[in-house]
Amino acid sequence: MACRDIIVRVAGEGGEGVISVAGILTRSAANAAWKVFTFRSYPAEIKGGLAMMQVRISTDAVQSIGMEADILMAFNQEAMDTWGDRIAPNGVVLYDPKHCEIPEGFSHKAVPAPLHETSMTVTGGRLSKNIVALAALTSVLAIPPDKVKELIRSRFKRKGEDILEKNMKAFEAGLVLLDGVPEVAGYELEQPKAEAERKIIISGNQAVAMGALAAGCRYVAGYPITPATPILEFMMKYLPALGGDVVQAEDEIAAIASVLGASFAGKKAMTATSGPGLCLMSELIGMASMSELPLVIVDVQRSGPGTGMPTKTEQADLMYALHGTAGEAPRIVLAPTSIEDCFYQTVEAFNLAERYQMPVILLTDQAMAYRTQSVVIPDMTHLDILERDVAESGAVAGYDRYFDTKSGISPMTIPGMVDGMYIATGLEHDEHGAPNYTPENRVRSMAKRYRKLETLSKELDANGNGVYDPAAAAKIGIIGWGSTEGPIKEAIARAKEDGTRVAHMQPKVLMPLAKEKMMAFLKPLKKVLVVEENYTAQFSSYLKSNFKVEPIEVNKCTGLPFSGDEVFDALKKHL
Amino acid sequence: MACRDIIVRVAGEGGEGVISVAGILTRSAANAAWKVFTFRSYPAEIKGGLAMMQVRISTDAVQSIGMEADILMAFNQEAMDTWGDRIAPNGVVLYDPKHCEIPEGFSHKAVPAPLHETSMTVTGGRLSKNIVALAALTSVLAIPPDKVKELIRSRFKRKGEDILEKNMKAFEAGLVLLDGVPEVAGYELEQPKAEAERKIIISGNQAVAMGALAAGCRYVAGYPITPATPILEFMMKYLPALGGDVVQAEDEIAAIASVLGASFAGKKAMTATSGPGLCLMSELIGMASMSELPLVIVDVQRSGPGTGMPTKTEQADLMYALHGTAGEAPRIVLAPTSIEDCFYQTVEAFNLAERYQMPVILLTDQAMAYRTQSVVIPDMTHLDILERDVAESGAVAGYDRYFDTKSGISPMTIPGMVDGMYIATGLEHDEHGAPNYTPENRVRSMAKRYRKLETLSKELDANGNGVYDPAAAAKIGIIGWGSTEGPIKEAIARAKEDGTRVAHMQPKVLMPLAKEKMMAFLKPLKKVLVVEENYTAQFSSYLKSNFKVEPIEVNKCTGLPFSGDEVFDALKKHL
Amino acid sequence: MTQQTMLKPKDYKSEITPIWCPGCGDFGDLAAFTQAMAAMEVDPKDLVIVSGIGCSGRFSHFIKCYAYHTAHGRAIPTATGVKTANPDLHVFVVGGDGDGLSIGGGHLPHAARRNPDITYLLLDNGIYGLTKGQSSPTSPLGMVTRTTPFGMQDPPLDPVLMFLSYGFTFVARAFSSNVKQLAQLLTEAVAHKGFSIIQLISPCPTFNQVVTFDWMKAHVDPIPDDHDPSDLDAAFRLALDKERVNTGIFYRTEAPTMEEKMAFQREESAKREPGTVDEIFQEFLL
Amino acid sequence: MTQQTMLKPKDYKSEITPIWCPGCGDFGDLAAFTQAMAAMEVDPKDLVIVSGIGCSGRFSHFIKCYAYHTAHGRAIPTATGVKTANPDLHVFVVGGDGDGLSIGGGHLPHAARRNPDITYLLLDNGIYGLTKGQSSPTSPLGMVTRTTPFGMQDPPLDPVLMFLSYGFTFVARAFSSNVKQLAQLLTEAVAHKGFSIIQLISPCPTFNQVVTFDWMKAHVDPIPDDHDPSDLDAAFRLALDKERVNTGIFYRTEAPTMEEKMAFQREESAKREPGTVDEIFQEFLL
Ligand SMILES: Cc1ncc(C[n+]2csc(CCOP(=O)(O)OP(=O)(O)O)c2C)c(N)n1
Ligand SMILES: Cc1ncc(C[n+]2csc(CCOP(=O)(O)OP(=O)(O)O)c2C)c(N)n1
Ligand code: SF4
Ligand code: SF4
Ligand SMILES: [Mg+2]
Ligand SMILES: [Mg+2]
Repeated sequence: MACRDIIVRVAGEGGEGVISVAGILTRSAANAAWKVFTFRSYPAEIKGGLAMMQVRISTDAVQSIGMEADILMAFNQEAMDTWGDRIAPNGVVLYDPKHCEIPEGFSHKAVPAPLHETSMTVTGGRLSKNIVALAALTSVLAIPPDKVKELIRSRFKRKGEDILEKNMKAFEAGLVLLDGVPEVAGYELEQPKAEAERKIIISGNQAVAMGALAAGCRYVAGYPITPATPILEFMMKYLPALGGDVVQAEDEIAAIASVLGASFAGKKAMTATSGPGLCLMSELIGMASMSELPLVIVDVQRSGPGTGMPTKTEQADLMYALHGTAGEAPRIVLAPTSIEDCFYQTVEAFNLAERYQMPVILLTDQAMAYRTQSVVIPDMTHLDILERDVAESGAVAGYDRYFDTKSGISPMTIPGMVDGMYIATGLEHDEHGAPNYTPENRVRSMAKRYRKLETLSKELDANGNGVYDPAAAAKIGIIGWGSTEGPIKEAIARAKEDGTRVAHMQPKVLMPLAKEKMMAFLKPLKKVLVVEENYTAQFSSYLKSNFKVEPIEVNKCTGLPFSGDEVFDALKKHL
Repeated sequence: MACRDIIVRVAGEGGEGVISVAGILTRSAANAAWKVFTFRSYPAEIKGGLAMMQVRISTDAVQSIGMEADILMAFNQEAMDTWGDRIAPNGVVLYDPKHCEIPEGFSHKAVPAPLHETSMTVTGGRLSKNIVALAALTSVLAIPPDKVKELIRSRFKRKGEDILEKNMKAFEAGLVLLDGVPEVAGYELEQPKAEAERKIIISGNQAVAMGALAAGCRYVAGYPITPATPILEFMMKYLPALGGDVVQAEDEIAAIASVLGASFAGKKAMTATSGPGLCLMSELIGMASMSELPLVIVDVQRSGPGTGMPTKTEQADLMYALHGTAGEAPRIVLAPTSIEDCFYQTVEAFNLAERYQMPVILLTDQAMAYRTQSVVIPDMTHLDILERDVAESGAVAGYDRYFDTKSGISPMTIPGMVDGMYIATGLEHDEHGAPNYTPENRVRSMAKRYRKLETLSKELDANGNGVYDPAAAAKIGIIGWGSTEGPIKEAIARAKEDGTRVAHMQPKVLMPLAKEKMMAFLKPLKKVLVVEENYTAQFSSYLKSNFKVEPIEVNKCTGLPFSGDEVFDALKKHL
Repeated sequence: MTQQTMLKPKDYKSEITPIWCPGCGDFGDLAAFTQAMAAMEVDPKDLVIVSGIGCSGRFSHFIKCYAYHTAHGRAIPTATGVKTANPDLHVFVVGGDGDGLSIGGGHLPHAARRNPDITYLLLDNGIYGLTKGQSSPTSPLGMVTRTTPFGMQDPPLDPVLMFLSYGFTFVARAFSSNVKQLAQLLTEAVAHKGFSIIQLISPCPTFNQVVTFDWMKAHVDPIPDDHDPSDLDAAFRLALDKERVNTGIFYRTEAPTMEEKMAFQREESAKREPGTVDEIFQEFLL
Repeated sequence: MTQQTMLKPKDYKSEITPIWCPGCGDFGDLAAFTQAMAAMEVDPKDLVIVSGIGCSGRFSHFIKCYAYHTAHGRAIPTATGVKTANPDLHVFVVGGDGDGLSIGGGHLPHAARRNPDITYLLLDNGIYGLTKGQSSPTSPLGMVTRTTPFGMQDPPLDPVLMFLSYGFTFVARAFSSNVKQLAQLLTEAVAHKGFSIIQLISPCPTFNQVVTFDWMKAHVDPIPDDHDPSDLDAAFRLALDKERVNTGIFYRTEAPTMEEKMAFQREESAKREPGTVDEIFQEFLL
């Protein structure tokens, strides 16, 4: 019987090509219409050290990292020692006997795969051993070899005919390496249905960057920081060709300052960072909110606090996103829930920033930012792109920038417009922008700025952005935010198979909340689980301060994302 | 009949000496055992502009700013126009007819007080008109003139005999200026009981600085920022003589960094700032929490967000104090409730920082920081001062800095100790301090660091620091934090006069909470009001996320502190 | 210039009255600025002044322009964003010695490297004015301030020397009382293609009793006529000679502006990378 | 020195294995550092190394000492606090070019003014190593990095020139491959009373293919013997002459250290102000 869902881990010394093996495997499988979901683990060393990349390949939709590996390809002893005990009951270890021994009493199937030796024999060098491994996996999984060869060819063609040929030989040898070995039988993947839509394979970071470009972002400034750097690098490459500009700033303060300057001057502008950088942006988030400038900040969350674990994931910046600046500064907080959603919520972030003239913080996380997945190509012609509400030039004589309105939103001007001059200041100010500290002006201004959030909250009640699924009047529900959507959905699907309906809420706008919608969701439920990747149950406590609810808190703070199984196990206890 | 409680406002051009008038009045009254409570309003101009200082003088204890003035001394028209409509029903305006006219139909008593003219006549110049005003007030209030003269003498003696003599003449003339005017009768203050304790008159900022010195703080770094600058200035003057060091840093990041360096090297160290500066400290708060270094940060809250209203008060940094750094970083948050308490909570801040090895944020506010009040001299011999729990030198071979304990607290070493070497890092680390990103270490470390807060929370349940007064099983209660204690107590006292008991909770440790104690307080109450000087009801929402409670939210965000009357009015609606 | 009639200096004043103390040096700077704007016929609609926090930071409020009054120390990166977003604007930065050399000092070397076409007026009064008299990085040795009760212990920074070492393309010093020289200098600074930076000594009669107008008048001198502003070595020599307080242009050179470098990158990117988002998607096709 | 036996260079190595790439220039710095420590018989218990974030920032982990591995760019102010709190400690700062010249660059001029007795090793590889190859403020013009796909557009900063303009009292440059010269320079830096700052060029073979070991070897030269390090003008001239990469001491002078200035303030304060908290209360008596 063929498999419908398999987890493959490839581990070895960084630089030996383990990441390419898994990368090419992912791409080939996705090419042949399988669903894929990747995950990487980073070595402590700058170069070298133990690297691991995992691919989950499935005939059906796949939404989480999964738990234990069905197949571990271990290039060396460290790989075996570190990952050898995280194998599924029915799993198998393929190991290179040249660099790796199987410990006595090892409780899983283990099959020697002489990668080194094969590479030496076929190509005269050891450099192709990763291609041998790739081929071995290709045959074990029954992925069409042609798809794989195509990718190898395109990857190596720049390196010259000689190298390409050697690798093709290595591949052929690898394909038959494990022929007839009984332990590797049964891992053939069932063919998925062919897909109509054309897909791209991208990471969460790339999806965010593409979303920004699609939304019309034309200025980006940032300072390198793991795991947000790829967004800056992507922009450096692609944005100038679209007529935009990208600046590597001297630090995160300069980055956000210049983004605000560009926004003031009329550009849609963004910065991307992670925890330590977000901290440094804190003061200017207040400035932006006070002076009502559109601003998009992407926070790719990593494990904190402090420098923390830069290459590990976490959902622990929520409270900081909600409250992170001194005083009371309205802002919008969005949390995309999947790689595809990273694209769409980034577009939404720009729309909301321009519309509500305040900072929009987009919370992604390391795991979602770095893994890749295949995604249907967004249809640019059907994308809603909002432009800034600009006061009409000419009609603006006596213009008041902060004119108080019912929605709280005041039309802006941009430098260069006749008679649109005003002061953008972080001081409390009157409708024109001039400093004013009277109690009356203060109360009016605070109310005006916060009224914008009320306006948006009402809109969200009408067209809530997110999942609010009562599951046919289920009595138990799961609430999550951000990238936990996948594992939660998997857990709910498993419960359904077992005959239990579970409601699901995964709001994508975390500030403001769609209060009515959420109230309606919570009301019929006897029990709710709030699932998050942090220690202090931040979203749960945020919910408690907003609704009468006593959630069962399900938390993980290991630096790794939830798998569907983990969420299901937590759920099971309360069914 | 003599008065027991009077509010006097003195207003005029900054630089004309209006602040001295009110200052000397305050000091003289306090000297003669009256209770005093001051408040200042700052002009927008750097120099000059409308200045106002208010003194509330009372025969009994006085705890809040009060509402309307019983006496307004207006030096000029702007003073009249700005403050003329905030007069108590029975109040009187004294105005200098040279610079001020009373508008037609003005509904209060108004008495001309020819300050300018008198000064010119008696001294030949206008510079002494403030002394004339001071004298007039002295006689109207029936404050013993000798107390006042003493202070005038000590203030002017440095300026030379001539000037001193002129001012003494002006004073004598002012004493009789309003003799026999019927409108100013009835404002004589009733004599208070003489006091046994010796008192000092200090501001909240001075109380904090003195508390730090008393606690053994020997390193201070800061960057000037209104309204926290006076703490730095105080330290610059006094700390070096006590063998400590003070650094004006290049910015707030450098300030907190150097404070952490000093703490690492074994000194009790502190920085003081306000909103914008606190924002800049955010990253290193995480570093401190992660590397478990003792740290005291004073945040003198001002109106935000952004630059906001630097000279106005607010209690809106609570959420930022609780959550202000990316990731999850345990910290302690304290909120002193009065000027006297500023002293004691600062001592407590150092004790807790040293004991729990984490950042302690002390939240005061502009109003409390700048007003002055008379305070019983702290008894240094009865002060509990905690010293750092230092691992014993010699016994520390194989020392693990982050050794996991039941309380979460690990004994520290300090540089210079033999065999106590370790790494203080912002990276996640093992017990020695070496970077370690394994899930097991991560979970253990997070739990260890947070366990310290649980330890403290239990201690607080036992000896709760703050007010937890059930008021003989009252059914309604008021909850406040920080400087609202005074007005809340006044309101509760008024309710008591009217025959209603009102419970009162004013915790001084806001993170962690004394959970059991608070639960016990909340349980019998049918209604609770949460009173705070902010827009979004931060403490209320914090309570909601911790307890099943639905507070009635009483908020003020005008930039001015609550008066007892305002709190009482809010309370009345719910009695 | 879309305005029909020529604007006079006073037409550049906004409706907000300066909050500065009587006699503040900043008034001279304001006067020179409006004169220069009028002389160059700058259209207020195209004028952006980004200012930091301080007495000097209020400058932008008092001019008829698009004013951006940002956080303490962040005017330079803010202005960089403004200029990049719209190179047609006239962008100025105004701020104090604390704003520019203390909290904001880290941004200077990077402004020099990028060289956007911006003019920066660093209003140096050797003190923190707005916060009422603490020491600044240019407070003279020994000066007693609210934070140096025993006299300033650390030597002051030398802004011009620092600017030269950063590689700024236009470096000057001026004195607020010499309004005419300053107005002239401003027109040259604006005419300069690239970042022009001016240490503009503007005494604070309220809090600085050491570097006063009188002291300045006794020590100030124009840069000698024979100084060649294109000679970097000479500029350094002049800056190192601290006998007198020289005013004028120390150094001026040509280098690619940020706007030019951005345009170059757009061209390069356009040569190699897709020109639409749809085409970018194609690059990531399975 | 409380240790009974003399320590060898290797005795200064901690138990943590460097995570650096094979061939990283930082290894040379580590070797020279341990040699200098052994030569000066520094007791590890009195040794504090404060480091920032970067490959170079891990330096402190690999030495037997009290290590303080702070946030990115904040090593200098942290070390200032350490030294002030306990002047008896040997305090070093180690960090990268990004750490020290980009995000942390604003702290440098103020360290120069204060002049604490600290030695700063700025490990300059012209790249952001730890984040895997973005441009840094010392990346050469034209260099392609992950954030400069079209080549670096902005000219690099000249650290030595900047250090001189800030008024540092000991300014040097060195090259990681010349371990012997470096160890010697380190002993001189430590012997110097005041802040000693060293631009320590330490190539990154992984991400910087422009300023490589080979390039350095072809361009590096010791400072000519006839250079007088007490002559500031000469130091500037030497720094401005960019034909060769000179290594050695550019400038060295005497000035009061932060610790001395602090001691002076304690004395002055003690003369005028109360010496106990109780006495301070008395000053505020009614
Ligand atoms: C982050 C932050 N820290 C501190 C302050 C307080 N502050 C306002 S202005 C200023 C310094 C003013 O000095 P300077 O820049 O020289 O300007 P001047 O007032 O002398 O013109 C300071 C420290 C602030 N607004 N923000
Ligand atoms: C506030 C903050 N921003 C960004 C980062 C990410 N970061 C880590 S190291 C580094 C730069 C490293 O370059 P450099 O200082 O030159 O050190 P090197 O690795 O080259 O030795 C950056 C940007 C961070 N840790 N903290
Ligand atoms: S304090 Fe000084 S700088 Fe500020 S306005 Fe007054 S004179 Fe000018
Ligand atoms: S990346 Fe470069 S600097 Fe970092 S360890 Fe490797 S070689 Fe050294
Ligand atoms: Mg100044
Ligand atoms: Mg580097």
